[in-house]
Amino acid sequence: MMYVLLAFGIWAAGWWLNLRLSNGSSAELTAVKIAVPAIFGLTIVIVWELMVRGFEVNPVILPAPTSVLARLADEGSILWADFKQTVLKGALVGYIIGAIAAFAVAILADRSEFLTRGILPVGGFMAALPIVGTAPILVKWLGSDWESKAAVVAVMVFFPILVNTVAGLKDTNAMQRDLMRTYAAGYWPTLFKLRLPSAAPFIFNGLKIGTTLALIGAIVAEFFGSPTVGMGFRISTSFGQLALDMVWAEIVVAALAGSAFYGAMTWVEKRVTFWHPSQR
Amino acid sequence: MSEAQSVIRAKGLDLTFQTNDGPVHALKGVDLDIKQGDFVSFIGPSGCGKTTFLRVMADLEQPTGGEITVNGVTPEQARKARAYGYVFQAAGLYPWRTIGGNIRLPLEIMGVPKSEHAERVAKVLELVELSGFERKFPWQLSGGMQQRASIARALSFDADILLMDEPFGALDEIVRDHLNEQLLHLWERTQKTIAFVTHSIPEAVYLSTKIVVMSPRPGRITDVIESTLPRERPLEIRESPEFLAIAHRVREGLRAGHSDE
Amino acid sequence: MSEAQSVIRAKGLDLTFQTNDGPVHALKGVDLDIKQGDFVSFIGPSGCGKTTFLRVMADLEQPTGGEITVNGVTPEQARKARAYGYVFQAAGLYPWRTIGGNIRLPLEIMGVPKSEHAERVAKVLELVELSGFERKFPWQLSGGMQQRASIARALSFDADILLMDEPFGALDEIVRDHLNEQLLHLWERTQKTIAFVTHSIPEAVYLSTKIVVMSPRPGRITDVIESTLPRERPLEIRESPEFLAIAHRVREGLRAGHSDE
Amino acid sequence: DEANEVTLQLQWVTQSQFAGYYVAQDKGFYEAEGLDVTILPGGPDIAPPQVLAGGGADVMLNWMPSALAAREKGLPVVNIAQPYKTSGLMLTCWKDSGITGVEDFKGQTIGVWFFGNEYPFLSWMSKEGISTDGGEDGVTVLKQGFNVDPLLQREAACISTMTYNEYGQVLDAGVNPDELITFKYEDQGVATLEDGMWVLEDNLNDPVFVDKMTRFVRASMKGWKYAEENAEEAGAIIIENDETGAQSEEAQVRMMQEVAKLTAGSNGALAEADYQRTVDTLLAGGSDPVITKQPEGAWTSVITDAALK
Amino acid sequence: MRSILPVLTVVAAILGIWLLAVIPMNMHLVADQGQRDGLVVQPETPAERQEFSGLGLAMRNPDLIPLTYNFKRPRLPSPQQVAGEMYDTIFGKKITSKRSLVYHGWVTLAPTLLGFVIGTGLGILLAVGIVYSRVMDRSVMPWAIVSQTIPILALAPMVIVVLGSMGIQGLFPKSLIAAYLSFFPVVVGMVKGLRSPSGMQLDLLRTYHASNTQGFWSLRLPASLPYLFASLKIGISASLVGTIVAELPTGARAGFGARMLVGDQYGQPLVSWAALFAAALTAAALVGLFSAIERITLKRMGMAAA
Ligand SMILES: Nc1ncnc2c1ncn2[C@@H]1O[C@H](COP(=O)(O)OP(=O)(O)OP(=O)(O)O)[C@@H](O)[C@H]1O
Ligand SMILES: Nc1ncnc2c1ncn2[C@@H]1O[C@H](COP(=O)(O)OP(=O)(O)OP(=O)(O)O)[C@@H](O)[C@H]1O
Ligand SMILES: Cc1ncc(C[n+]2csc(CCO)c2C)c(N)n1
Ligand SMILES: [Mg+2]
Ligand SMILES: [Mg+2]
Repeated sequence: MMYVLLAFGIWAAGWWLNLRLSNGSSAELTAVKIAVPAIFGLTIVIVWELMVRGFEVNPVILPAPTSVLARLADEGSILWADFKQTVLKGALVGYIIGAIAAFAVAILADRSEFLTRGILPVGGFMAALPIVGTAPILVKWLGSDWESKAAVVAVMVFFPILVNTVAGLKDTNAMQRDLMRTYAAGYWPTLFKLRLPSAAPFIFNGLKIGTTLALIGAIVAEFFGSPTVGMGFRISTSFGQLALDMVWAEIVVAALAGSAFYGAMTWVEKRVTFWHPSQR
Repeated sequence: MSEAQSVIRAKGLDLTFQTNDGPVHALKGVDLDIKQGDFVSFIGPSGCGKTTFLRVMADLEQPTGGEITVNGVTPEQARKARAYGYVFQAAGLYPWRTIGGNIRLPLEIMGVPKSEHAERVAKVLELVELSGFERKFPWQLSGGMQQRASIARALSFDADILLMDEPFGALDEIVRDHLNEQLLHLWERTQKTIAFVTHSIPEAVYLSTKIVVMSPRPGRITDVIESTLPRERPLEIRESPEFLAIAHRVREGLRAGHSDE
Repeated sequence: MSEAQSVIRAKGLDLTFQTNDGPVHALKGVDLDIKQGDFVSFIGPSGCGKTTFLRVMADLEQPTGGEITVNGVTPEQARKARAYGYVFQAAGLYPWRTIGGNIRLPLEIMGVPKSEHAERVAKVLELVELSGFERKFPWQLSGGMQQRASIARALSFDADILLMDEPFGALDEIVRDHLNEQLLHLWERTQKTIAFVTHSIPEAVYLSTKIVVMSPRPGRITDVIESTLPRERPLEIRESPEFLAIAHRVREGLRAGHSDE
Repeated sequence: DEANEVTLQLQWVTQSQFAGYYVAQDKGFYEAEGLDVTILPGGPDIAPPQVLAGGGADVMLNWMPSALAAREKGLPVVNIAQPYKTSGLMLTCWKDSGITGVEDFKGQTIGVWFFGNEYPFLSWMSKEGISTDGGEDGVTVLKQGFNVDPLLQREAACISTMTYNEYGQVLDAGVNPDELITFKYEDQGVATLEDGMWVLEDNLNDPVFVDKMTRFVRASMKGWKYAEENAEEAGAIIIENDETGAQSEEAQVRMMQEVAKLTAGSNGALAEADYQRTVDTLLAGGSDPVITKQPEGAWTSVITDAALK
Repeated sequence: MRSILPVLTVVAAILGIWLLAVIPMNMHLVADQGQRDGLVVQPETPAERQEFSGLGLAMRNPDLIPLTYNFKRPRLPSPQQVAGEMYDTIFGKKITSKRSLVYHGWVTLAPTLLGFVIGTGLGILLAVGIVYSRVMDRSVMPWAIVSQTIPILALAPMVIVVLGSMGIQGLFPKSLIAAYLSFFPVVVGMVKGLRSPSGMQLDLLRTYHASNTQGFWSLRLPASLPYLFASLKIGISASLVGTIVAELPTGARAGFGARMLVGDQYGQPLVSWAALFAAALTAAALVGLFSAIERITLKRMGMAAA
């Protein structure tokens, strides 16, 4: 009971602190902008810890954050190996293949209205194929190692990037296009000097959606066959062994990697589309 | 007529847009002859076809009837020969390029040797009084400066014809006065042929050697006024009786065109 | 001075925006007194603080120094008392409401009884000559008509003060002339106090009883010109010597403010 | 009501592997004991011990290695009955891979089920002294999905199969039995007990629960014995209970016939010798044993004693 | 309507590629089977055949090619096999039958819709909170993004056990997973939408001294509708994927997810492929439905033609 009360207390305190911070005079400082979500996250973790202790939750159902932390600290080399297998091989390679394929198809589709009209709905249909159905097929075709994971990821990220790129390529206004026409510019100069740059904000939108999909795809695909390494393998195996602290340690790594990937893409976006009003 | 050469010559020009609400006669039976070195303004109420006419000259729109030549050839051939620079109503600079980068854009596309770029950019920036802003991005400049940069962009490849569609429409009167003065200087110095669309009577009168008054539905030319003002025009000329007389004639022409709505 | 009441009174008004590039003095030491029934125009180059001043009157911006009262109370109290109607540069009609629906919007928000809505909408639509367009959506109207609808919206709840920020900036000259005429009629009939921002010298001179010339960096008032024109003003008055004299004075005032850039 | 309601968590989807329970349900054996039984099918991501711990089921089916490991993890589960006497687990290999005996596994790729089902394999390899980390002298282990494709596609030389299920599927795919060579865990002396009934230790202090389980085990065993003798009917009952509608009756009847061979030797009571062999195998796990010490109180004969009286 | 011909063209192209791919994809299996059935196959042993690509094998055994289109356990089923299976299970069975895809479609659809309603509701509430409260904006938004990096398939079993321990079973756990996947696009879209009114539109309401509530109903909500619809279309298909994912750890009983799993496990690729396509068709139908509602609503609001 003590723990539960304490949990409520901490929750209230965290919220109050955040209220003060975000409505206070220093609200615009970068440090505060980082502190507010950090406090929010920390509150959740502490409340979780206290709840687990207070209600004596069985660790095979929900482990305490401290034991997850201990796993993170102890199993560094396993986590790193899994990270390399799943993120650096499966997710990243798949992401790059998917993105390149999406650009290629987008540019192809963009050359004719007819193709665009045909490819987008069909692409949408493909994107609706659920991963639990496609992953076993791709594992069957490409084997259990990371290649099939990369393929699953490529399939998953393909559509959001395609749609956004196609939309972006259409985004130039008539005046910008007419300007190119007055220069008697051909297709490729127009593409590289006008349409791709102006499509960049859209493309990054697709690329950012892709980052979280890539990680999830790579992990989930490992459920359907994998070598004995990888984050999805570890999650499923540890879960079967009721080592839930290890499962959560992998989930934390996944969330960190996903957020870092997303953050990195946001950073690149800021650098590349610095000119867009949303970035100024 | 014999001395100066015809640069743009339209004969019975027609253009009908097919829209969902039926055909729109944007241009009907338009005849016009623009000579080398002319500064021609087009004025008229909204929808009278000023933009359309300019776009036909630029081969951005295909006429549905009549004839038009630019530099003696079809507009398409002229466009491919990069015979003109076009300035749009909004500056339309590419926001991801610096001012210098924007001005270099046509040079890159037209394959002007890299070695000449710097010099040309510097020259046109000076013409529009923007030296020193080469490395700024468009949004770091005021609206008037952006518009001047877009004029510099149209000048950079040194076409003989300048087509300008309400280039100063979005600017305030003071800045506009100033740009008008500069444009006149530029025109005098470079001897370019300029076709200029505007909504402002004083602007049209102040700038032009020839004012074309247009009227809508169908879009047509209702009056062509040859200016009697000297080429040398201080801003004060706008308060002279001669200026006011021309302005009055333009206003009358406009009102006549408007009344049949 | 004793007869007409002060409606807006500013004394030493200051407003500084804190931006990433340092502070911007949008208004500095602004003094002004607007009387009941005045038609006051604000003119000046871009960035001189016209909009900011109007927004301060409307309590959309907080001054950082000095004093201002609207109807004798603070702008906030005046806003809460719904003392004014505000017309923005663009019509800004809500696209998902019909013209009638847009005009009803303030009535709904202010809790005007439903039973009065129809009558009021009809009345203001007639004032701006848009009767019959009540059920159209904004995009079915031309730009000029939309702008009139937005004026009708500001009139519907019958506030005594009308604040208008370049309401006709986006329209062509002919339509603009027409709306100017109508606005004058409306002002005469309703005896409202109007504060009107514009970039156009003829517009300012044609409409106003008082012209406030402003200058930027810092934003301040450089001249206040009381118009000697009669209240009754046909469009032709714009070619009268008296009109041109006032216009000249405004232009001079503007140029003076501009030169120190 | 509480005293007569039983929820059973299976460890896989509805199939003849669990025929005894479905038959008992269908034939009214549970009803006759006054029980109201709910059977929860499993799936690839269901860990029956966790469901038990969360209170989602009263009794679970589990392989003994997995259950004992859970016990060491701090989840006190106790075996109350063991309808499967012999293990049905085996490795099925392509003959043309050159494998003739266990020593030939070196350098090969082998498919293994994880999710708590990897323990028997790991124990076996450690007993043989074969590394499972790949390389020339070890085997490369593949986490096997839910189908036999790794073998059919020749991604692996061997895969894990159950005598009653996956092996049949390999044959169904058209493979001739003499193209294959199989290694039954039973024959290798590394057999571990499968598909026992397990409950939470605490519950056994509750006489009402014990009574309920006694009746449950009695009825379930009746179901098992009926199923063994009536494979056709059992297969049909499974098909009736399969909500996916994707199973074929023929396959389920065949599965029942195979399963019958494994359950035949058991009346439900756990034989201590089998238990001890399982524990010893698991403890022998070399550097990475599945369990580290002799489990205490991991099974009880209280229920079966009462049920079989 | 104008899209029909282009779509058909692209579909035809894909079918063409698919038809061609069937040959090399299935060739090895067909060759193995052919040999067992006593046909003459080049080269003669499976191990030797592994040296060849599917295409190479097809060239050496052209007479086996037709067999690749009708193989019982194909790696890649032929389009006509999938179509046949779908036809059988959609039209050929009573819709109450466990063998009917319509039945399984409903099993999947019900939690999808419930989850979608929950997710959308939560998403909208969260978006409103984020737009109106700075603390919410600052503290919740980053975590909403992080939440999407968590592999749900890994979490789903635990969620289901926890819910099960609270006695919640059946439809609801699946719906919860579906809701988890659909709330995010709705939050993102609605935050964008609710913030889409321009400064001028907001200022207008300020000059009327409108309350927050009035501002919400008269401006922010209507302005956000186009964004809402865009999010709903993403959300509904995410919701469907969520349900299908959740169908494995809830005890793969019925529904598209269970069909895919069981089809895969028992060597019936056609069952899996048919369920897979049926799921995508369902998603497409749901998205189509929302597009239609969107068109009608926006048209009524006078926004479609703008
Ligand atoms: N692409 C088009 N399709 C259909 N109608 C068009 C198109 N472009 C212009 N029009 C119509 O043609 C007529 C002339 O248009 P144009 O833009 O040339 O007028 P304008 O004189 O430039 O007007 P403004 O002063 O408003 O710029 C108008 O009625 C316009 O609606
Ligand atoms: N919200 C703001 N934050 C920072 N600076 C602002 C803000 N609003 C206006 N300014 C600055 O204050 C100055 C005055 O702006 P204001 O909009 O009042 O000018 P204006 O006279 O209305 O110009 P225009 O004719 O272009 O509308 C300008 O320098 C402008 O950049
Ligand atoms: C994820 C997962 N993988 C393997 C098994 C092991 N298993 C236990 S019974 C059974 C069925 C055999 O036909 C299988 C495969 C499992 N339960 N879950
Ligand atoms: Mg135009
Ligand atoms: Mg302004």
